[in-house]
Amino acid sequence: MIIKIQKYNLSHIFDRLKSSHKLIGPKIENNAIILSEIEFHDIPAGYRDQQSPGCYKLKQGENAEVFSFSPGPDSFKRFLHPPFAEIFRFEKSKKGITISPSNSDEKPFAFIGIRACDISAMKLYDRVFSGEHIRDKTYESLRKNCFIMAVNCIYPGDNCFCQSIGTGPEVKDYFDIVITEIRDSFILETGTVAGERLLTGLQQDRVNDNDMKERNESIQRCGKAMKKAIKFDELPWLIYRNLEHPRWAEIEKRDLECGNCTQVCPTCFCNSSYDLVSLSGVLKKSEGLSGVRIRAWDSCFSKNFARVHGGNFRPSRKARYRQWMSHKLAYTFEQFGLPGCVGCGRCITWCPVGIDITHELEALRNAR
Amino acid sequence: MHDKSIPFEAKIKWIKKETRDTATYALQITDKFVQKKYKFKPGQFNMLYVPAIGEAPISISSASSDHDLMHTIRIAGDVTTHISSLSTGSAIGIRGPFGNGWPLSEIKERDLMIIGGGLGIAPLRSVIREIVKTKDIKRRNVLLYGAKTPKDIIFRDEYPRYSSVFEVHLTVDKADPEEYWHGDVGLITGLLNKVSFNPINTMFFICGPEVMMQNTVKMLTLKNVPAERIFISIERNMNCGMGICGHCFFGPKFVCKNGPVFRFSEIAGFLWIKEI
Amino acid sequence: MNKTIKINYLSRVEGEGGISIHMKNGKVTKLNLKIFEAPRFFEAFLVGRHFSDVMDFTARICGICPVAYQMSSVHALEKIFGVETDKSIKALRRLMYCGEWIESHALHVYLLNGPDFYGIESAWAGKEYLNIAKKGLRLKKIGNNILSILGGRPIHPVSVRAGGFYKVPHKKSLTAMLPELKKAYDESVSAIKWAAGLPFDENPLDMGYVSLSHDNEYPLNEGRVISNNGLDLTMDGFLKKIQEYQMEYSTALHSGIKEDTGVRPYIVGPISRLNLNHEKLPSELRNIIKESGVALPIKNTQMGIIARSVEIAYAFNEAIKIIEDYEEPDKPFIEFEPAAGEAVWITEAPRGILIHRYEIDENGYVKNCAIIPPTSQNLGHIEMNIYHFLQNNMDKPADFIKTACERIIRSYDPCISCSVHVHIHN
Amino acid sequence: MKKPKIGIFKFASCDGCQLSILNLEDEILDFIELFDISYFREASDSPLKGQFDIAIVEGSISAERQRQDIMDIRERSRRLITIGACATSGGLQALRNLASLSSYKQYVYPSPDFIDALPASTPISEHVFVDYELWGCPINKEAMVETMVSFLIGKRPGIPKYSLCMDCKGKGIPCLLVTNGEPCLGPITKTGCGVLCPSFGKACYGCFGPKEEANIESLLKQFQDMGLTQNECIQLLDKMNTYAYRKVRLEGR
Ligand SMILES: Cc1cc2nc3c(=O)[nH]c(=O)nc-3n(C[C@H](O)[C@H](O)[C@H](O)COP(=O)(O)OP(=O)(O)OC[C@H]3O[C@@H](n4cnc5c(N)ncnc54)[C@H](O)[C@@H]3O)c2cc1C
Ligand code: SF4
Ligand code: SF4
Ligand code: SF4
Repeated sequence: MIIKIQKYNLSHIFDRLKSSHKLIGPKIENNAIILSEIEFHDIPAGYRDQQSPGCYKLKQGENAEVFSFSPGPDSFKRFLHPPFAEIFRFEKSKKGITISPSNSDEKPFAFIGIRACDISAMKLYDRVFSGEHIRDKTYESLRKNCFIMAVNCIYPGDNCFCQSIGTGPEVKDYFDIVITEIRDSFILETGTVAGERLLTGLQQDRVNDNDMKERNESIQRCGKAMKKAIKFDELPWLIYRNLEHPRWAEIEKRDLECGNCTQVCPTCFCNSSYDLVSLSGVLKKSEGLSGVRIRAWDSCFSKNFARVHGGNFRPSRKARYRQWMSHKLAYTFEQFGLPGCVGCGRCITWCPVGIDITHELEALRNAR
Repeated sequence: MHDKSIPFEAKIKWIKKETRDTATYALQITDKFVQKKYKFKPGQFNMLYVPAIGEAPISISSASSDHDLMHTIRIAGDVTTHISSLSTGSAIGIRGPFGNGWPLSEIKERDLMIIGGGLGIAPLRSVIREIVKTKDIKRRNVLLYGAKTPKDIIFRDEYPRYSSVFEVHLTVDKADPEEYWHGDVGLITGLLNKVSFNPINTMFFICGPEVMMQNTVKMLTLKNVPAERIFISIERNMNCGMGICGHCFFGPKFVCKNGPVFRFSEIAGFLWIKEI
Repeated sequence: MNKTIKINYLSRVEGEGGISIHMKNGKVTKLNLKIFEAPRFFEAFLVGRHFSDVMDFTARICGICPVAYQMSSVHALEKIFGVETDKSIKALRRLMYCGEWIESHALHVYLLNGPDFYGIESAWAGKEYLNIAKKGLRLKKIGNNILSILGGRPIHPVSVRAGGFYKVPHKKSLTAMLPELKKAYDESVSAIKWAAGLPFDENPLDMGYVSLSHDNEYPLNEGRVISNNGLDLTMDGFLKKIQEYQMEYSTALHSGIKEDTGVRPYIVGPISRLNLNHEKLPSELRNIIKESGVALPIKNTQMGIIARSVEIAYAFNEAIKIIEDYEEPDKPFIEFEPAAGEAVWITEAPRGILIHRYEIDENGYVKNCAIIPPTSQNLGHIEMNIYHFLQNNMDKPADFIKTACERIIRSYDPCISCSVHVHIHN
Repeated sequence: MKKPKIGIFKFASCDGCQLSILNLEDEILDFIELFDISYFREASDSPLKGQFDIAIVEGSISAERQRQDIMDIRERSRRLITIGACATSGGLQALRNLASLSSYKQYVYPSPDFIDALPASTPISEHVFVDYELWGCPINKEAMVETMVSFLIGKRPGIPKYSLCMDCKGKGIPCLLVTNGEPCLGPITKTGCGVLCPSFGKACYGCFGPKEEANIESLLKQFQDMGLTQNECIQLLDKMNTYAYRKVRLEGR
């Protein structure tokens, strides 16, 4: 179903969705667009962001469009793969071990304004956390019944390159509703029955061919306007050929290893689990113990990430950077059949020293 | 599908000391239902869990036809130290089985050479016992095993039994002056030089320290063994065991999910790359 | 008759100190309150630093009253730069100080000083006392919570800056505290009676009380310096009126009020504040004090525990008022240009007035600074107090004297770490 | 099982880290239940005697007397844990290591000769072997709990050594460095505080000391590109953990 609505009408959709879902969408906080639980008026309508490697500036928009901004540091990842999640509680006593899985019974999320790149990342997440062989309950319970209200980008961010990977700017599948902004209206397309149900009975206009033409053109224009690109068809071989390129040693000098790139990356999923016991969890009398098992975000940039008893598989910084970039641009295809880099440009913008994955890839091509 | 992120309980049935820092633990899964459903293949591993301390990936060292589920564990760090302090009847957590296991279907028509180094023999024992049980002697079965010193030989009392089905060759890096040793002395690669085999018709299952595997594979390749016939079991840091934590990457492979057993030809390009 | 009394290491006080006393023929021949806490030279390395570091640095002088350091320094800097903060910022700072008073006083009353009255060595040494200690911990925790909301953490909070705060809390997060604050207030009011009912030794002493005084509030961040001997000075004026001096046995400087005959010790802190400002307390608290049979002015320093208990209740009361009236400011801080200049500022730390003086150069870097913490102002007074006690108790057994001296010292809640960072300004 | 005996000791410091133990509030009673606090000057009268299972040490060594004491304490203790920036990296007072002691003494004291002070304020690990170091100015009380629990149950404390940024991102705080051009030390500083400063819109000033393998030079170069002077850059590092940051820089060379 394809319909056209007046822009303000979107707030009615919000109202409808609110009863069943937690609305997660863009909002301004501390001079950047983050994601949080929002109301309709929180959407930073008309804002534009200027991004360059290691730099992000939000500009109060003169733009007429509501969704004129591009993604900030946040993504759906914080919600579906929380930075800190309790997996289970345990209790150990003389008798044995009791494990009680932790469940949350919160409302499912509705992701408002999610872009094509992040949808691609979400597809990957679905394969990582609930693929053929594994079902991760923690992820699945959060992912279940999510509603996806996507937006087609009509302006690229300054560091975006989804066009060259083919992950954007158009949202092609995996959505309940996708919004495209044309002049004073939104074109809404539904991808699921849930999407259709949400729109039935809404005040709407007919969509004509001109509207669709405008829709397509503005998305195309956006794709063409992207300033960055990678040569996607050369991957993964370009990386495999150059695993011992001197460039890695050069990056090592600049790389802070702060992990910002992995944390903002919507496809980075790495994590570590550990047990947490408080003082009161040490039960002196019964010689028992109780506590929780936590899963927290981690990253291949942490030195302990590849640590084993008595050694470390990646002791040098250059190996850790190489691991990151290789995973993004090469390994993921083999692992999940999907690109590990969706071209959102976040790692470029949010790297404090502005290391640019597209430049580094170019540098690898060059002779040693 | 069972949620493999939640451990279930098992109790230690018996413990057998193998060497000064290694012991074999037989486990009995507490829940009857889980026990029945629990099936594994040789070469797979479990995540053993000591509550409040953590988890460690440990290969299953028994055969699926064995009565007990066994793990042979060497003290390395926090988790393994705590396991070593447990006694019969103690409870432990298990998640698993994980990993792919040894490709038993591929050895049907071929000879088999098993090469183990140190504790690397643990996941291989599973295959050995399976073959010994079935008395499959149509093919030639060879077992090469190397340990640091005679005292470090794991399953030392079991090799005489295996020799009914396997040609068993043991070697130690260094003979121990205190102990009578009549076997070989030297690296496993030296042993490999002494044993003849048909390079075209033999399958190789290898597990041991990474350098040992690298050198063994190098030598086999020099002896014209096709890369497709060599399988090695790789060790990496593991946290989840099921491909969602990212700790165990070996190039594009998840050791926990795509491995730990790899066909050499699949990973040849990565084996020599430093810090991969 | 000769008697030597030595306490090598004072316990249940903050920091490292001891005392050594010598008496001969009915006379005290030596009385050294030794402060051997290693000097940390704060004033020296503050020189050359940018003014924005000052709040973070001076906080590190004391982990128990970091807010006091931040308050004295931030006000001094704002005075130099001519920044006038708005009403809600002032209120928040006051609220922060309330948090610190609660936290610091509760620590002293229930964990450090309280055990003295029960004859035990620590707050967890006796089953009976444990419940009292628990109450103290509960109150202290609420004080810490206030600090955490406003500054991220109770020790060395991070939010204070010249011109205001880095970030101010939403009204919601403050009002969420109201129920527990009200409960704590009730509890702290009844604790005044408990404190007043503790057994005190007779040791009345006429003292020179010094504190800030403000026209319409119990003093915290603003006011003039007054005393019961008729002193009424501006902050600058007071700094000129005192003299600092070094004793051979102490890494902390002493100070006293300059008089024609020499320098006279004085006391700062809860007793002085209460004695000089009790009519600024809400009437409910004034009544409680009366009902509890506490005669003002308090003349026995052991009764400092009462004054602290009153101030805990006051701080809860004030915190509730501030939160109820709070309106979020438009901006968390006022922009300004740093300028060269110098200023003195004094605020009421839990232990008494804390004097900061800074000289800033035209680029905003510290040229000179002086910090006079309350404890070093009290040191002379403590010695005088002990001297007075010894004269009346010379014949008592050494152990008795020892315990009594330690209790006298502890009753000041001395903060020795603070006291060793002083800098002679004149 | 007998309760492990604990001693809590103080050297040159602000007392804040010891106070963090008393600030456990809800858990302090469990603490007392599980451990025998046999020496804790700040909170108890009991004298120093015997051996300790764990010595918890706050403060830096900055006087000869303290140098003697720490050796004594080490000899009496099975494990020694340092708490806080002072004990682990010399503290804010290590700033004086950069100047001459006599000039500092003169600046502060009219009769400098009475003052016993070593020429430098140094971390405990410069004097005796330290089993475990807890960073922070002040330490984080959860980390304290984790360390003590780890001791009780026999494991390595699970306290991360990676950058503050990792947790800053986890909290969803937009980076101050990238959005506002603030010189934030997050990328080279160990996490542990709970991301306090960035959550207040203030640049991290390094309470928890350098992260594992901090690449300080690269960040400073970025700061200089942003317009900071050399002196401003140095002053950013010269705070509570000056000694540790300087050491990393020297060793990096
Ligand atoms: C597939 C596979 C099969 C194996 N089979 C066997 C077997 O049959 N028998 C056997 O004895 N061993 C086996 N191992 C090796 C065994 O897993 C390790 O010896 C074991 O993990 C050691 O665990 P530990 O807790 O005792 O050691 P530790 O070194 O204390 O801990 C191991 C893990 O804890 C984490 N860790 C430790 N320290 C830190 C730190 N400071 N910061 C962050 N994280 C940290 C790391 O993730 C590390 O992997 C196998 C390994 C693999 C991968
Ligand atoms: S290995 Fe590194 S690049 Fe890959 S998902 Fe994990 S953190 Fe991201
Ligand atoms: S590290 Fe900081 S908080 Fe801890 S004692 Fe030192 S100055 Fe105080
Ligand atoms: S604000 Fe500071 S700590 Fe946070 S991500 Fe940026 S640089 Fe890192």
